[in-house]
Amino acid sequence: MSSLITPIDIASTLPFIVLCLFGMVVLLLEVFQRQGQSRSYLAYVSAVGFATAAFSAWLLMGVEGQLVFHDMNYIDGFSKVTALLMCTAGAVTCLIAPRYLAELNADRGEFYALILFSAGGMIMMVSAADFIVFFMALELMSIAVYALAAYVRSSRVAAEAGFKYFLMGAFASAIMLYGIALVYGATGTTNLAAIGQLLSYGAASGSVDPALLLSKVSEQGALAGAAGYDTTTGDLLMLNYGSGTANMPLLYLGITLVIVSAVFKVGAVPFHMWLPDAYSGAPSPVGAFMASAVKAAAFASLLRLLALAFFDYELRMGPMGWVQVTFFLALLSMAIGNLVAIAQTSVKRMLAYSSIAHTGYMLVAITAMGYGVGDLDLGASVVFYLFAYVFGTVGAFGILAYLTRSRYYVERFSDLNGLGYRYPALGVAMTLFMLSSAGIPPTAGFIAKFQVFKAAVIAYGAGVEAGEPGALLLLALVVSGILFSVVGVYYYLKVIVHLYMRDPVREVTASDSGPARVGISVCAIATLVIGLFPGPLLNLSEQAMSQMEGRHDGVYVQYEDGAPIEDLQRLMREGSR
Amino acid sequence: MLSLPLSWYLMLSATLFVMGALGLLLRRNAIVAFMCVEVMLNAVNLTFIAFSKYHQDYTGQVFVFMVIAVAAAEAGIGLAMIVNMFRHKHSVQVDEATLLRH
Amino acid sequence: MQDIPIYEFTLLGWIALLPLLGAIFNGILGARLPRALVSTVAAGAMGVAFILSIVAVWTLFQGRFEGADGHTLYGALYHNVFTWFEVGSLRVDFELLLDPLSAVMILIITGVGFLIHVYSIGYMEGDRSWWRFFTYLNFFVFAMLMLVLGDNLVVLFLGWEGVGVASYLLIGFWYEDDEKASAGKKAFIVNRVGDFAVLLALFLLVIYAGSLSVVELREWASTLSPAQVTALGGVLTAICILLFIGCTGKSAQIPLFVWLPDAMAGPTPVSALIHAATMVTAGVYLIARLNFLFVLSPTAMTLIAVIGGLTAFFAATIGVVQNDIKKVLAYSTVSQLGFMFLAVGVGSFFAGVFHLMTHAFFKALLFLGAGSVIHGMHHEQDIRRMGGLKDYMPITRWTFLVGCLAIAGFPLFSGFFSKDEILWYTLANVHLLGGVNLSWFLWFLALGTAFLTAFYMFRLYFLTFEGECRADEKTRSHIHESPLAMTLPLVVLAVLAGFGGFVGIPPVLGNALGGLPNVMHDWLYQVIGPGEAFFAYRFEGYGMAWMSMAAATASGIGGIALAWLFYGKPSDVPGAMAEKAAAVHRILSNKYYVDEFYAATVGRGVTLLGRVCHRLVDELLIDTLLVNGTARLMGFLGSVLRVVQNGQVQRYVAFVFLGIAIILYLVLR
Amino acid sequence: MIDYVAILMLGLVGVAMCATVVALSVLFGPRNPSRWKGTAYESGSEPFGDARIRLDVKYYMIAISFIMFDVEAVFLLPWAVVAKDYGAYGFVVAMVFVTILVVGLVYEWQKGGLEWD
Repeated sequence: MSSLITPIDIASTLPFIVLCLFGMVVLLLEVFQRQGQSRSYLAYVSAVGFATAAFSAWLLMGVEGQLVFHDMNYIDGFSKVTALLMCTAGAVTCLIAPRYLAELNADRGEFYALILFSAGGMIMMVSAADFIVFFMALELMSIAVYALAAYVRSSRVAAEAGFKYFLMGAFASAIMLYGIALVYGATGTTNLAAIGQLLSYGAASGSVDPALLLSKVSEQGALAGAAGYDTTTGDLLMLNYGSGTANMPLLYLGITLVIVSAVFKVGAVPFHMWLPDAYSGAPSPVGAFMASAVKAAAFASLLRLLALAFFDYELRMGPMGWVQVTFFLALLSMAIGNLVAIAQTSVKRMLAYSSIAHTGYMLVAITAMGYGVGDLDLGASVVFYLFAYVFGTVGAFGILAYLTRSRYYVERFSDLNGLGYRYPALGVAMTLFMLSSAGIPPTAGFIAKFQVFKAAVIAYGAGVEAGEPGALLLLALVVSGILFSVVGVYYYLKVIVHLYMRDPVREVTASDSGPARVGISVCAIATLVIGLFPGPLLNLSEQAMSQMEGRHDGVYVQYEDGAPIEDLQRLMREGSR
Repeated sequence: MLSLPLSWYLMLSATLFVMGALGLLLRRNAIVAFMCVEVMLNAVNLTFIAFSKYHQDYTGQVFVFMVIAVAAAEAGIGLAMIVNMFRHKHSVQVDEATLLRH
Repeated sequence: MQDIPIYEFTLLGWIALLPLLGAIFNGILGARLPRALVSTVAAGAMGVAFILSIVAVWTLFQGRFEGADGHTLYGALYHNVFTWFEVGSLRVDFELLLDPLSAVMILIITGVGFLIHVYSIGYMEGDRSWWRFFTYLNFFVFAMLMLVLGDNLVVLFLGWEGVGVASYLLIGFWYEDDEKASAGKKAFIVNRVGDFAVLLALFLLVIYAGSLSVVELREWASTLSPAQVTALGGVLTAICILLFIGCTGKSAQIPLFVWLPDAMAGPTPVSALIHAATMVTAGVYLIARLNFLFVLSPTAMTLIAVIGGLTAFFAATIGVVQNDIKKVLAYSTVSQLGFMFLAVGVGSFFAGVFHLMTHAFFKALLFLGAGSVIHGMHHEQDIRRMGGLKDYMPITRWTFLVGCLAIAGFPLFSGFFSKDEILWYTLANVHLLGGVNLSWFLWFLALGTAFLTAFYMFRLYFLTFEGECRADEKTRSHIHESPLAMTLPLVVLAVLAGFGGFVGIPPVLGNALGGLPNVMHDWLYQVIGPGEAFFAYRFEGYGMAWMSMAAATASGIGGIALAWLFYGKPSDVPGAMAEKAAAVHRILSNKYYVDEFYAATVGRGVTLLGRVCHRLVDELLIDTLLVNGTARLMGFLGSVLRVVQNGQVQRYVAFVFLGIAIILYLVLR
Repeated sequence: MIDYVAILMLGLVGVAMCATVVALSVLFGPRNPSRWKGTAYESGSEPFGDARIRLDVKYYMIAISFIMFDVEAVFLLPWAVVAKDYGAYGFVVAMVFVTILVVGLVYEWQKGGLEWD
């Protein structure tokens, strides 16, 4: 039967399957072990799980990109690389967790199970080829993280953080669903690539004979769903491709809602307000996981969405395009994130706001990616930034967790006073993470910022050549970005000042936990090594972008005469000028 | 067998969606606010089914199944969250949860 | 011009690596090791690095050959450590390059650096965290070497940031004192403001030149046709000005010079090494390094010259009214840096680098001398409470005197040659946009600066070493000459400051003395020749050159004379010892009388000007508005914005709605 | 019109039967009243007081686990419809699905989520 699951399907989703299996195993181990025994060995079990998943993802590197599970899922460079990223973040989280949980006597196995499940959701989400899978995976990730946020039952703050995070998250996913529904209504399919094709057809046909176009549309096997509509029902201005997407208000409403809720997940201003509460209220390891893996997954899926479904010129640069939206979001995020971070007294909240600022920098790259003719390869800078950012963030949160003892949280700046001398290695590591976040060479953060801003500048150059409107705004965005990163130096420096240039106000003794030390040192070394030898990682992120299947800018639809889709887009562009 | 035009369904679902959103914005009781989110989800389901019928395409209805399952899961976690918060501050008033701020 | 041969030379890596190893060693183990070992490792690493640099430069010198245009060329040595990163077309090699220019720099850095390490052994004796000091110092030298050796501008930028971090750590070295810690922070943040401009310039270079390697950039610039240059005019000017903004931060020029005086909070050896000899000259080095780029933009050149001239003058006026021995030197450093920028601005990159070198000698000498005084006076820094030290610390006194003569441009001392070169090219150049009038203006400005420099330096000298000691009994009883570890570097530097100038005998003199060559210029020609060849200079013959030299000398000596008039009056009358009371009274009245006279004459104007500059420009504009103002504003905005986050979920939801509404308006309008 | 007569008849017969039964019990039934018999029957619990009584948290717990396992029917039902066409393959797939559910059930059971007290 045609719809049987083939071995390649199973193989290509191996990382996901491995993680879920390990999750279930951990659950069962948890419940069949007597109460009161230490669960910390589960940390190693789940670390092994992540290692296995990462290994299987690495094994798949050979497999060429393709659609699997009946066009529901992609196995391609992008999904593999991002899977590696998630697994690293998850593994480090599991390593820094156990001692912390023991200190807060919350040493239960569910923690690791939830981490595993949520990481599985992320991997599924970034490899989704269809809105259905995308949504399911998103929820799998989110729901597990909601539970994690409120994981420490004894903490009021954690309970509140979990509740707020959950309520906002559920709200966001409702919005995303509504957007998906409207897009589905406009196109008649939930397949990302198919949506991309149909929308550009719709936009293109402003200057191409609709009849010809419809025949093309109905040719596409993946678009069988769309073949059912009839152009005569004009009661909704959505499906009459004859006049371009320009008059499809509901479609644009849908796209906007989808993008908004995706941006909500990455925590861009003004959709950021849940983020500081969630990060600072949740237990530090969970904060590390949310700030690193969850945000990375959200950004990766945002890239995937934009690249596959909404990358048509009209949708990006048109009067209703999303580039202007990301532009303002980037500006706001950099401004608010950096400014409010200055005013914080809690390191955790400072990190939360600084992660908002990082969102802003990455949105700069996404704006550059969508600007003008649109160069998806510029998205590679985002992937690279994610790597640099994940190591820095997990490390910083990990150090906070490492310092936290039962009934004494290390959260305020003053708690770090003088620790640089007390624990030299720890001090050096924290300094590295802060320098990296501030984007000072020779750390990973510097290369990352360099890449992001370079992408924007390149897009500016291309835009000037193509005579696009408002190219100068892009340059202004870069300038303000660099200025705000200068502002950012101030509060990152504050941490170093407290580490080395203040005398301790109270006795802080680190919980010397072996695995945590391993995890933190991994992050520190990675931060430095990526800063010194970024070459391999740069190539990897370039691969991730260039090997993304179903990219809208690729030539994936041929006419009988072999003219690629680009012609349509060019025609349409000229038509729209 | 008379069939209503698509726009009627969309009007209804949009109304439901906005009502749910407003409820989430205005109701102070955590459980009610959460039920409002469920209302929004069901409004979306209605949209999906309407479009699915309009396109004579079953994807929309499959999606609705998924949404129902997810809604159930969210109901579970949400109730758990609310119970957990109730344990701590013996109230389920949303606006009283302001330990985390600024 | 013909392309320059490049030879692989692995030793370069070690020159840079040794200080780093020293820093790592001391940073990890220093706290547990005996002081002697720590200092030996630190200074030893520097010593070996210095020897290696000499070897490297010698090797470079051996490779000399006759260039096509009859000049001697030396080629360059390089060592590719590894490829840092490679993105598409842009490839960044972590490559070290040694050509005549960077040769001069590494000799200064490792040489003066070594002396200052030795000096620090004496100066920092008994400091609590001695190992930390040497760790930072070694790390600084490493970063500085990265800056001057890096062939790729990204590597240069790495060093650029590194020295910033090191100077931040060293200024805030005595962090128990909040004021000092914040001085460090100020320095770092002001520098970051300049750095962002440099980053922008790098991006623009990536776009338009497609490379960041100095060698490749040079080829690119040399292949540009005049038409292309005019086409790229705006971009080139933008790049140059952005780079120059970075320089104003790092090299303390208007408007970003404010951090340097505060930087004196650091230990004196640090001020000598970082804030006089090496780091602050990075800006001049950058411009000399990229001269082929700057000459393409007369606008930028003019701007640099004007800013340099103004900085030189105003900083000098401020220096006149300072009473803290280190503050005086700090402002004089700013002023001398202004001189260098004036030089490169008027297209004489040679004069800029030459003055950079001589300044490194005599200013390091002066700072170390001041350090020796402070050491001897038990951390007294106010010159009004010094005086008569020449009896207590003769070595310091004589060496300090040499330094003063050098900086004052007293004939045949090093400062004389370099300063004369600068004045001459300022007068002779014709390419400034302001034309001849601007040249004359800058020349007079520089002349005035030379006068003021001589004046305040000898004011400092007389008040410190001559006359009666105005320190209280207790202090006076303890004043002593510094240990050998400190005096030895002083002597060595004094020799350099005294005779260092003869490597750059100006043509006018060389011609008069029977064709003595300008060694320095020939040595640097390979790097800066093409840049200088870009411009024509007026005044055939040597007439005006003699005039300029005479004027410079006159102004220098005039300044010295005036200072002597005001402060050098022999107030140590023999009978002073006999009746102390009368002596003290006479001294007081003398001072009073001097101040009266001083105030009545030029003094008032200068003082006023200095005060105005100091208060207005430095304290009000820069300190209050730019630095603290900005910081406060940011903090204020932050604390306002965070209030929005009142912890109520429903407000969050409301904000989401607001956002969606605005976006929908944007999208669907 | 005649059709409605039947309905009318039906109604009448119904009323008549009810009346007969009540009448018989009134005539022959034994009578010994007590105040407990006088109370209304409301599935065991007291029908009086505020309708918004605060429920025990346990109710929510049960509600949660009920929802979780109840909804899975949504997926099993369509499968059941086409189970024949897919045969063994479909069976295996469904069993994987069910196994995952069972893991969840086992977990809850062991955690004691199913005990009332």
